[in-house]
Amino acid sequence: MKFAYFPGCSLKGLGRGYEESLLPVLRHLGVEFEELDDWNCCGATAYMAIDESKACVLAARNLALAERAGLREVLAPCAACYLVLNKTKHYFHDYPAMKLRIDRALAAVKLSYAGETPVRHPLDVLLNDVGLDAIKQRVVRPLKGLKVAPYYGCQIVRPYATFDDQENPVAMDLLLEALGATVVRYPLKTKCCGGSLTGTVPRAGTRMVYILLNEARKRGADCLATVCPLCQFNLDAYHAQVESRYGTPVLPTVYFTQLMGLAFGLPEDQLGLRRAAVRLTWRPPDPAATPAVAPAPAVDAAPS
Amino acid sequence: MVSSSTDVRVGFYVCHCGHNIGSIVDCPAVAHYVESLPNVVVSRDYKYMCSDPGQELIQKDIAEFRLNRIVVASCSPLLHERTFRAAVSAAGLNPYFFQMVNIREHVSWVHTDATAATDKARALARAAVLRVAAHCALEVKRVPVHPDVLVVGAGIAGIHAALTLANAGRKVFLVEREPTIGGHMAKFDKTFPTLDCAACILTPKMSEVGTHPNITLWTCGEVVKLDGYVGNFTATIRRRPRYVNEDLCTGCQECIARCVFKEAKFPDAFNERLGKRKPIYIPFPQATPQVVLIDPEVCLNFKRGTTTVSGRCKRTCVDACGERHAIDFTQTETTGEIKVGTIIVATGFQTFDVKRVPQYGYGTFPNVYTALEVERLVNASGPTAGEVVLRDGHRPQAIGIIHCVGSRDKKTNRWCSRVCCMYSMKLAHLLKEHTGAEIYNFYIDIRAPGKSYEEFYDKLNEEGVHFIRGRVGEVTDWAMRDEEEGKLVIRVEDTLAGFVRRIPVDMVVLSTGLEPQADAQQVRRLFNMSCGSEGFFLERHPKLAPVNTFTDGIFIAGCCQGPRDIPDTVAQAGAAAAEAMALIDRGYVEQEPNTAYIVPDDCSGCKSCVPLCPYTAITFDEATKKASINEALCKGCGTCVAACPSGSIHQHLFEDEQVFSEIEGLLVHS
Amino acid sequence: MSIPPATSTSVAPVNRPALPTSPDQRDADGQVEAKFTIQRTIKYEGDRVVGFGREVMAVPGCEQLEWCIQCGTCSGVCPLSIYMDYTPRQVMALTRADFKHEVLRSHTIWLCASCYACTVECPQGIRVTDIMYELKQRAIQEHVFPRRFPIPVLAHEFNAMVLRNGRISEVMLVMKLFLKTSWIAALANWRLGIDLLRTGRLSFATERIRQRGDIARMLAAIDQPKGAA
Amino acid sequence: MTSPIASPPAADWEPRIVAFFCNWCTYTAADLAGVSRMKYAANVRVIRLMCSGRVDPQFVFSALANGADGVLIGGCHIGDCHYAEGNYKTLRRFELLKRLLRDLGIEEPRVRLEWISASEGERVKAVVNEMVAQIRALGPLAWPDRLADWDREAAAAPSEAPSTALPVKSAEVAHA
Repeated sequence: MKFAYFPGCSLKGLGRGYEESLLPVLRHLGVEFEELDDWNCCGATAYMAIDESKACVLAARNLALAERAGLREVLAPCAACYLVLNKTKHYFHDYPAMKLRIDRALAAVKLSYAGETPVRHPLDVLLNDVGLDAIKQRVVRPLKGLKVAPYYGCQIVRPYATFDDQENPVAMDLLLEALGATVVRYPLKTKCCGGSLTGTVPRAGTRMVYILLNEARKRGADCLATVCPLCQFNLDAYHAQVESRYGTPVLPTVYFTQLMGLAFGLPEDQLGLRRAAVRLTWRPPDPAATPAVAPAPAVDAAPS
Repeated sequence: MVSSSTDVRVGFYVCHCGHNIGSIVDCPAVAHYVESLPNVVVSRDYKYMCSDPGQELIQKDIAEFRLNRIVVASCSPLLHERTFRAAVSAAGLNPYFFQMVNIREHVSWVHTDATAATDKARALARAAVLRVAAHCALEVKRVPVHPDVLVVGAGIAGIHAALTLANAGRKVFLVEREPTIGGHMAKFDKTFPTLDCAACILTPKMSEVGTHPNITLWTCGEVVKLDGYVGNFTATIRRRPRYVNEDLCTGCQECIARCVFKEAKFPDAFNERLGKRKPIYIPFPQATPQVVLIDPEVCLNFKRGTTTVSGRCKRTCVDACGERHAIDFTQTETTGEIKVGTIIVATGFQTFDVKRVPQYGYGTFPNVYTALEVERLVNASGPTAGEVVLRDGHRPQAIGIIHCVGSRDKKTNRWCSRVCCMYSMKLAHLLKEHTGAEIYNFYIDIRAPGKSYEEFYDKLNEEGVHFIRGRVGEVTDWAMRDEEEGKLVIRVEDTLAGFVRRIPVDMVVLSTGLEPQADAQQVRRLFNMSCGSEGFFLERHPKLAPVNTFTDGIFIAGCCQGPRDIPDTVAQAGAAAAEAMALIDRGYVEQEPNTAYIVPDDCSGCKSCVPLCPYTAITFDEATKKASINEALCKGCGTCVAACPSGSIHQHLFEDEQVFSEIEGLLVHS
Repeated sequence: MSIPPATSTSVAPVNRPALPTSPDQRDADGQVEAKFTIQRTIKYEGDRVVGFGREVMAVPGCEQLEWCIQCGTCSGVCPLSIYMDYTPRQVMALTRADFKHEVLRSHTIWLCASCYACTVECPQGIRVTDIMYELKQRAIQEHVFPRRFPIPVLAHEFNAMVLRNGRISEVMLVMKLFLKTSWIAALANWRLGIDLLRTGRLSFATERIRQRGDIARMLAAIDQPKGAA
Repeated sequence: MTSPIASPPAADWEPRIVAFFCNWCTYTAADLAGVSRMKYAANVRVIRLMCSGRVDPQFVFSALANGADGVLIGGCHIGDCHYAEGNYKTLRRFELLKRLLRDLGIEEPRVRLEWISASEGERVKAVVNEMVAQIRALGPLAWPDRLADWDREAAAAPSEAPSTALPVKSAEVAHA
């Protein structure tokens, strides 16, 4: 079965490192997918603020395209896209008036949506379709010694995720452990990163980023792992502001797929690690070589 | 049974029920309409038919107009059918020449369009008028009531009901699942609002149960089967082995001291697993019966699934018991049958499982406790002898008590558990007394509606306990400030102040709600009761029959019917005992004569009815090749009537002719 | 380590008088001067816009508001409630009680980051986030937000870009946002820009879909009967 | 006993549903709906029986033949029958009844079996409202008229057995 890969705007823009690492990892694990042809913006949170039915119509076009292409499931790596696509599906079923509007709008461009296609997140697919055993088998360079704070953010667990617990999701914890990393207990794992507030109300946004980074640092994490391009952007790119306002909790934030790529021994330059402002320089020890005596510093802070 | 369709004289009465019916249904119009129907001699509307003047109106008309059929359109027959049948009977008419029409619960209370409601009332009245013509005179059957009572569950409700009955001279069988009676109340330290010591007021009653000549107490027992009907139940009771002979054990507990386990090392359920016990133990010092028991899960003697002495077990308990020979490793499960006339179900509640609200950190943070754990923690006979020492060894300086955990929450239990506000305040008082700590109560609303409850709330305010109105968002261990380091932080909106607060504490108490026992559904089926949507047992009527169930002769008391505090539980247990006694003292029950019967001439002898009857009331006579029904066994469901291919089976009160008339009456266009 | 306490945002309150001045404002003699402004806080029935609450509760996703028991769970779990002029719970109460002007002028609706914590935790099943969206929509429709307030501007720019291209080019979006709200803020973020350039994430290329007309056609068709579009 | 039954004009047609509710669960649930002042469509008229097992298929046919547009049977949930297993018999019988009704061209939503316990007042409301909406969409059943038609045809063609004529004709009517 092939997935309809829905990258969303972020993975083609600020979240490029996510796509760059996700696609090789999926291929490496034999997950078949093709990019949804002529996909459009999912509607996203900003659109919801203007007109809910317009947002739903935008999302529904993508779902309709996937159905037309005969692809059974949509793969949405961006947490915001994941939420909006799922929300649209729920509204389509729960509210006849919304269904009517969606049907009407799609008919205007000769599309139709049956409301069946599941929308799934790569974390769900990797854990439940590929399975931890298959992932473990691919690990050639276990992430031994790397302490990771698993950061899920909001929108993949709330309010529509069905594959994990809303209060205490563990999918990424299990995945990281399978890669050989040490998972630190991170009570802020589902707290909000501030979303677009970093740009719109910077003081509120950067404070939230600071709290997330600082708590991870206090708990001894070497890095945070995320599943969402906006979370990664906020935690990574606003480092300078956080630093100037609160002090320096310098801590890299990587996509979970980048850590998978490292553990699978995929070529490093294909994993988009250089896209980060605060780069993860830690590398898994080569199991064949003797253990390194002096570990390199984990972090390469951005020059300022 | 003679159906006399000749000279049928119907009297019809439609009730306004004050405004309850009259405000939607045009009662005079209904009465006027019915007047035109065949056989109707009198048709009237009246404000309150169930009142004495209403009933007298019917009786007067029966005499004056020689009425021989009565129809009353008012409330549900489940409420007042009995009233009107008695009134009809008092006027000299057979009570079964009566039919009731439900135009309140099924019409005026559920419809808003007056025209449609009045139309429907007309149709229902017409159906009853047509039906009643086909009614027959029937005799009420009387069945004797067995004078013994079964009480299921020996918490405070079961104990009080059993003692009330026993003191009145009734024989009571009291069955309890646990090895001791006492239920949840035995675990409490003090009781609100009087702060009576729970043990001081409960244990005298417990020992009275243990020694009462009229009470047969079976602990470690469960009712597994129930047959029969009101007045004549047969209950099957299964008892788990205790491995100690109750008649021989004197409760000296020397065996416990001599057990090969020198230290108590197994979690103690009575102390909410905060303390430890040995494989041979007594749940708590005042346990009733004062008999030890052995836990086969951990006793070495039972290791490897054999009763031979294992390597390490020296059977020192047997030696300690000596001459008394009370310890018996060969005990097995036993079952027995008893006959009783009435049953009181008092199976209680379970507390909400706090693991279902992970945001409050139970299981993650050792210093988060359930309220029941704190009851044991402040109890002088508890695991810490009343010292409030946290799991991490510290003494708390600040304590947060979170109300409504697993109550008033659509995601878990949506009902208010009624007792949590008060017990939270009681625990706040006790914790303050024991520790002097700062105490914060986080509540949605304070519900203190009992006698002296509001005064208790005042007292707590006086003691300096903080009350913060707000449902807690989360309990975490991440610090924003130095004063929060190493503490549990409660994040909550102080809704009266209008802002969010973060409050660091050392200890969090979760005031768990009450919910139905895990096996409430099985118990309900066993006793043929109903459950409400929350899963608590359903009373027959919330106001007028609060301890009755839909099965005659079976009563409910205590928290199995819904959350309530001790005073209410005791009152309800007394009421259930009185209801049982009323049946016993009368000596008989009247049975609705709705049994099925066979007209032998029509029976083709096909036997299809025989296996249908769950009560084996139908037998087949091989000599005559006809089936017959034992009316004493028939419960009147009518399933065989509907199934008989030759139409030879009939049912009193639900004759085909009566139902067909009713159908026709409902549908004829007026 | 402790961090500075949360303070009010840089966004100026709208139509709400300033809070009492801080106690630091003393005169030369060190005497505390009663120099605060007072405001009327009583509400009259005429201040309500009767029917507003019902209107909101009629919108899909907002129906459960009528069940609110004012427990404050939404505020308790909201990561941004520390900055809000009205807590989410108060917004629920004000909405239900028809205090339309207060609600639509509140910062709260703009500070909601759509993390859905309130929606998931609400014991009454109220979808607080969806209600916040509805209130934002109404505020935009009625133009009751501060001039140059970035969030409605962002929403508007987002809207326009999707209509034109079908996709979002994030960099262009952020640039427009800064230009339309505050170019000083754009300058303040210069380091962010450099980082993005350095890491190859700053792209000025415009993402587009092929069937660009589709978006406009679909949006136009939403509220029109079949065939009219 | 015959009565002058004729379908009223279509303009003010209102669906009429006859309900057979068991005394212990569904009738009590309907009482609960009343006590809770839930509001539902006035098109349903309830006949109380002790158990849904008492519902003779003839009751259903009698209701339809007398002009009902639908029939609702309500009993305790499976496993909860006051008489232990009466509702199993109902269920078994209902399956046969459904087949017969299908052959007669009677649409499935018109005759419905529901398990509603004593505490499910809300469910009574939901089921009644849903059923009324469905039957309203289907339109009048007008069985009394059809039966009269069949009677006339049977009289005109005495050679044809009415038992076979019945289903064929009804199918045509249903598609008309």
